Amino acid sequence: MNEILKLDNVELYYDHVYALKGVSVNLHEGETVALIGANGAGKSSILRAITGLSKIKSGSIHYKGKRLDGTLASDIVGQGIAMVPEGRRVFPYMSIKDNLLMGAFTRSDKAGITKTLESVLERFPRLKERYSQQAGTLSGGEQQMMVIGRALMAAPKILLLDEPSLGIAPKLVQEIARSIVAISRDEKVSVLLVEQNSRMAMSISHRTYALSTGEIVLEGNSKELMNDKRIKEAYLGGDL
Amino acid sequence: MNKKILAYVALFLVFVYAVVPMLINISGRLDFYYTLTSVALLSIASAGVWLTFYIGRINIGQGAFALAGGYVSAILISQYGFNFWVTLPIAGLFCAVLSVFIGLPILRLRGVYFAMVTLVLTEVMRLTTLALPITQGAKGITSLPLPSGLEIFGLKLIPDFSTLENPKVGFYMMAITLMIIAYAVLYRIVNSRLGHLCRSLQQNEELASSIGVNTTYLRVLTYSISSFFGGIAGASFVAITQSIYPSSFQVADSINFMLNCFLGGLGYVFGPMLGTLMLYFGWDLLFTIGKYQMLVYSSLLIILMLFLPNGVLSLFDRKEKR
Amino acid sequence: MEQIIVNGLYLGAQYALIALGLTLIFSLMNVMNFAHGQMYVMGGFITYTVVSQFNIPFFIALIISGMALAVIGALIEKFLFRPVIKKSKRDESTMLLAAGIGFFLDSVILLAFGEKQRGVPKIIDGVFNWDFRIIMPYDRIVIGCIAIAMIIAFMLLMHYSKAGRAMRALAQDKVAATLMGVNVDRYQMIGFALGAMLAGVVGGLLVTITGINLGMGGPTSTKAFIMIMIGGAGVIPGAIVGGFILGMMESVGLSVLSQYGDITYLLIFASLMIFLAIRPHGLMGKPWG
Amino acid sequence: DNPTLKIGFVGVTSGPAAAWGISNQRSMETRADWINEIGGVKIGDKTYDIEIVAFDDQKDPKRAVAGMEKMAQEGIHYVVGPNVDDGAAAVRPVAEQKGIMYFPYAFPKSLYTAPASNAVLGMVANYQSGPAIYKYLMEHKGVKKVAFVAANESDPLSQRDGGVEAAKKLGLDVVSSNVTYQVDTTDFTPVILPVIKSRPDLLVLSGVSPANAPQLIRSARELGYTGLISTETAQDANVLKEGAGDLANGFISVGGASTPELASDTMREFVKRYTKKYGEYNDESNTKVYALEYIIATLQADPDAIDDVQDFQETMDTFEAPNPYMVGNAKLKYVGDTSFGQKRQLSVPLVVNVYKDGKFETLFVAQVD
Amino acid sequence: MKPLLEVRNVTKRFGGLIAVNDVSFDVRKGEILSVIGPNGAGKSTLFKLISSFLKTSNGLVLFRGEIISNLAPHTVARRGVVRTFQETTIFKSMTVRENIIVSHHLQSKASLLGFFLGSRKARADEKRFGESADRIIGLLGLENIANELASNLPQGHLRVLGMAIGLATDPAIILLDEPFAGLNHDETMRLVTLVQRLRDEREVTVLLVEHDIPAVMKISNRIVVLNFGQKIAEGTPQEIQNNPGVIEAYLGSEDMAVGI
Ligand SMILES: Nc1ncnc2c1ncn2[C@@H]1O[C@H](COP(=O)(O)OP(=O)(O)OP(=O)(O)O)[C@@H](O)[C@H]1O
Ligand SMILES: Nc1ncnc2c1ncn2[C@@H]1O[C@H](COP(=O)(O)OP(=O)(O)OP(=O)(O)O)[C@@H](O)[C@H]1O
Ligand SMILES: CC(C)C[C@H](N)C(=O)O
Ligand SMILES: [Mg+2]
Ligand SMILES: [Mg+2]
Repeated sequence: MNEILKLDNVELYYDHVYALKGVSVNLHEGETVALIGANGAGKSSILRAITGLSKIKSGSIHYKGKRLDGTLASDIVGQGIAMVPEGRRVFPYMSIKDNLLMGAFTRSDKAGITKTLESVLERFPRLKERYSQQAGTLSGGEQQMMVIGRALMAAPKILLLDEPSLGIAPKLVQEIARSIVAISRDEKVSVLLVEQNSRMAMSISHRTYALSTGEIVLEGNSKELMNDKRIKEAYLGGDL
Repeated sequence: MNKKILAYVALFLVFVYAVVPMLINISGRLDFYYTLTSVALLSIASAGVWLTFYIGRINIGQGAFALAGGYVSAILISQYGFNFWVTLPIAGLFCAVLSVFIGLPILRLRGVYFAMVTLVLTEVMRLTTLALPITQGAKGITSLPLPSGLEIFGLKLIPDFSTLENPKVGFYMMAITLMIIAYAVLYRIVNSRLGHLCRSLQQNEELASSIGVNTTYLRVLTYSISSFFGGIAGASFVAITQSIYPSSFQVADSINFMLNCFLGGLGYVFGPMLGTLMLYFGWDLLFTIGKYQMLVYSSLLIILMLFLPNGVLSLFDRKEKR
Repeated sequence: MEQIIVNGLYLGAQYALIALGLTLIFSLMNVMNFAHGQMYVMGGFITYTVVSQFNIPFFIALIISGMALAVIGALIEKFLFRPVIKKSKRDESTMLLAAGIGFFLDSVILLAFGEKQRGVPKIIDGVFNWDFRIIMPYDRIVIGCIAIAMIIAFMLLMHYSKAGRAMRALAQDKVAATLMGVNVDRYQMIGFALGAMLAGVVGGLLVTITGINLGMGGPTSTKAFIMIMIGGAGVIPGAIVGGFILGMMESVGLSVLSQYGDITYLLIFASLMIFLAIRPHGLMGKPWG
Repeated sequence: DNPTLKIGFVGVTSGPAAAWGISNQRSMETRADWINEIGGVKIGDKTYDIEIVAFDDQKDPKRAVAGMEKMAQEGIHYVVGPNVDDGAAAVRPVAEQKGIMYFPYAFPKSLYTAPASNAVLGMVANYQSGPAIYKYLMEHKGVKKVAFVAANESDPLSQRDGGVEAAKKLGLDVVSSNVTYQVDTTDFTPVILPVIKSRPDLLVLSGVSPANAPQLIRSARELGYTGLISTETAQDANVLKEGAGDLANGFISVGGASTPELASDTMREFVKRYTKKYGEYNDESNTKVYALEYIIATLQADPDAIDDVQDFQETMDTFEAPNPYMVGNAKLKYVGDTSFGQKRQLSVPLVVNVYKDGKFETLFVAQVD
Repeated sequence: MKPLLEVRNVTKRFGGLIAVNDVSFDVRKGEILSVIGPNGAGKSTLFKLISSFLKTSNGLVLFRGEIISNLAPHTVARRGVVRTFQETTIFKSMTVRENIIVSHHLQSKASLLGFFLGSRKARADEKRFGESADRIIGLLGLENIANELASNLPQGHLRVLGMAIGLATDPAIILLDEPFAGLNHDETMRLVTLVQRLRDEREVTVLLVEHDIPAVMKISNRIVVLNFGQKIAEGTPQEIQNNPGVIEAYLGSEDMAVGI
């Protein structure tokens, strides 16, 4: 498998808060990778660094072998990296349709956009039912589906998901997990998944990185790590 | 209060009561008495605006209360023969009470909505004074006497201003004293529990009410204190100009009061005082450059904003924090 | 009655156009642009100068003043508002900047165009008169129609063009918009320029009817603020509705209350305050004002 | 290298009413430059250059006081302005205390009536010109019904009240006097509509600003009003031309000595110099050029008054000099006995004009006493 | 024993939408009661109705036998019913300690004027609040960040701070809206223990909305389930977990093995 994204020794800080202290992560084509870790560990910061929302202080990020850090945030999605941000961030006063079309903002192939739109609506039929409804009035789960669809509209090579299960009812969490698996399989997209729901994240990913206070503390095959004692205790909870 | 603050206060008092008059006399710039008097009075009104900022409301309506206060004083003096010094607190109280009625409905508004309603309020007040018979409408109230003396139990507290050799000095002393009282009150408010509650209101009204703060009461209370300041400032100007018209305080004044707060800095109690000094005095000083006065004045304002968007007092921030 | 409605409509159309630019800027950058009225005045004077001094046809002058204001707007955004917004702790701080710019433009206008009221000749002569029930000069009809056409064009632009969609998205969530590939800085500049351009064009349009003078800036801003408050701050249809409502209110209010004279405006303003006390976010405002 | 004589101006030269103050300031500066160019002015046995010290009060009475203080600080005893009622009232205490004579363009009688002593009205008040105009129009045009409209601000409203009173006294039927407008109105049709409906023969625009006049005229005419329109304030012909075009024909207003049949060579020279200096003339300056002329002429008559306004006041009672701006043997002198009980007004010729195709023509001339 | 809080036939309509539909249940003193249900079921709305942030369209809420629905929110808080928010809400530009101190408002004995003048009572109050704040900080383990600005805190700490603010009001019953959202398992369990301790040590009754089912099952004495605004079940965690209706509407199949 080809390496598509590579973070090397990335450091990042906000004002005076150190968020990432030398993080190295890589992602291969077609792979799903989970990032887990406590609150404030720096998971979101990794995604922000990749998408250029936060400038990194040192280290490098390479995408398809080319240097990515330093690129303007608004240019990154056009290169094939789409993100579903923390807290969903729908455009509340726009219709589902316009929200989805915003996802394809950097594309100009009309026919291609129409095709992607159709496939997204097919994947999430609920969105089709409420096509012209204002996004702000959707339920949390519907919004989550919509923003995933919105990210797909960019026809990305890499999909970055930040806590898609936050505040979502268990049943819907399962649905979303299924969608993620299906997307990575059907669209040949690499997925970087940040989750508090570590059990879900690890069960649908190939590899997992565990993060603690801005550093990677563990990494490995998800199946194997799920049985790792340390992971079990810290992130999964022994029993249930 | 710790020693350092006390020392600063003492220094300030000496400066405004003794050093400034001395400097004025030495330099012979007697016109500065009036300029500084204006600054002091306007900064009282601005202090009120600042207080409403402190509960998270942009107030562009202080001119309305200054006008109302001015008229209360003028009417009491001219039609009922009151002593000016008695009308001063009455004017403040009148505005405070008035602001309760106005504030109850409009303080529910936030952000630009509150700002705009208060902007309209200034105009409403002007039109009201223009329409009411008691304010004598368009004719205004003119030829008011200078403030007479004030005695309590035979103790002469304030001399009759018409007997003063230079009433301007008297007005300066009055304005400075009022300003010091106003800012002392403001400082106390901000640094007491009331201030903490105001800040809680500014940051999150819903949360404030969920911890049991009566937000409506607190908002109205602060607004009426703010309006009290406005009324006092308005009434004081009446004493100086010995006249009042519906246009004595207008929208432009309300906007200036707000700008004073911004310029000094919304995060600093003494911000509005400094802001007023700079904006008002600045204009006066620039008068010598004639028709380019406005151009230079506004350019300076813009440049100041570019470098110190959080107010002039933010200049001293860095030193204090890490 | 017909006359009153037609007056209200005409007035509303011109108001709505003024408010549109203001609300666009507000929604994109959360800036209460106190200098909007001055931009409007600037547009009027530019049109006047181009028409009267250089004898260039009115419609070309209109385009020139629109372009000029767009450039001025873009520069103001880039070199003044952008750095200040980045550095300031509270959104409202831009109000002082906006006011400063307003003063600055005022003084530039005074120095460049003088203190006098200016006007350009009527573009069309004659008065439409339907049996004295509706009297409307033709030039007003034309200007009113142009205004309405521009409002419609603007709405279409915002709704169906990519740039329009980007600006709407930007207004709702800047981070999300960035993630969609919208260059926030560039589109805020475009938005500001567009808002300024609208102000400039209205100024140019009205110089044929009401003329222009340097004092109109401040009051125009204030009025525009009132309109976007009625409709709901930062909501584009709200600005249009607000404009028409204020136009109607003035027209109806002035007719119905004319015998009460001095207090007509007092009542208009007071009812505005009451309206807002009842509807704290205007007619269609979002609670994010 | 003459010593300079400083004359002050405190008025509004920015904002909506800037036109009023600017026409004052510019006429003063034009005249001062002219005097200096020809070697100054001889007062007593000294020859002075004139320097104009101008202060923009932004139409704010509080600022006006500051301006007056500045003038006192500069040692100035003669100040032109302020332009509005509230400013003129607010500066009174300073002026009287600091010994400054000031020449407001505001009409409240209390400013000029004793015990007020230091203000001198710089133009003809509407309660003086109004009756003359109405009377003339009654007699010559058969006017019977009159309507008033005014901006909802102090000055215009006071003038309207004065006008209404005068009209009633003359036996005119006042059919509408309640309609007011905000100065920032952009469309006057709704304002004018109810006024027109009352079918007056004469529509008086009380205290109208030069900016609003053309729009009001235009709206009235476009609504089909065919009667007369007049005002008692000075206007600018070019502004009327641009703003209302032919619709302004027949509009009656008050001016200084603007019309060709009255203007002297000095006036023509003044207009030429003004135009050269500022690119464009303003007809309001016809009235406003007088204040400086009066100050200088009075000082010439009594050189001691240069730093003693007491002397000035005494001289005012008897002062008389030829009027350089008007043909014939018009005189500069102080009037106001009838209106104020003391001579506290400049005798400016009351020239009633009619606007016609971009120019003013004289309708009639009168004098105030 | 009389219930502490009674929700009686409460209904809330937003225009045509019925967000809460005729819901009734009791909360007993000293228990932890969870309200669960799909997104948009009306849980948060219900909390707002109880804390009087919204007015009911129908029905009553009683606390200690007295009606508290449709009063002013601060009055309800004064009676001892305090709510934290779904979105973490804190006073952003105050430090953690200031946040907690200011939230002692209800316990103050001095008047605002007293505080302004610095009366003895007021000074006593200040002292008491400071001590109490320190106790709460100790209880919740916030010592290290007590002087941090709240806006600099990560999510997890914000949640705890939110709870500390609630505690500072010394409530009889505290309403927690998704207190565990965005926390990982470890942190969740720490908070679970904390909430249980609060109940035991401070005798605070807890009403909780949460989607983290393991946590809910662990912490709750009883559970109420809402769906489309209506109560569809009520019972012990055991009963709820096996209720087919609840599984169908909310829990879904436990099977997460979607395969990779
Ligand atoms: N804008 C910001 N300003 C200052 N500090 C920040 C900012 N954003 C994040 N931080 C800090 O950076 C650190 C890492 O934050 P990050 O959001 O990456 O954590 P996370 O692992 O995503 O946590 P969570 O699970 O809460 O989302 C935290 O300590 C946080 O407080
Ligand atoms: N102010 C409001 N106006 C209109 N509808 C509203 C309002 N507040 C809530 N709703 C609607 O009421 C319903 C219930 O909302 P509520 O927030 O109570 O759900 P919830 O159970 O807390 O969901 P979640 O688990 O996603 O937080 C939703 O359909 C919501 O859209
Ligand atoms: C009476 C006023 C309308 C005159 C005006 N103040 C002027 O300066 O000309
Ligand atoms: Mg995160
Ligand atoms: Mg909820």
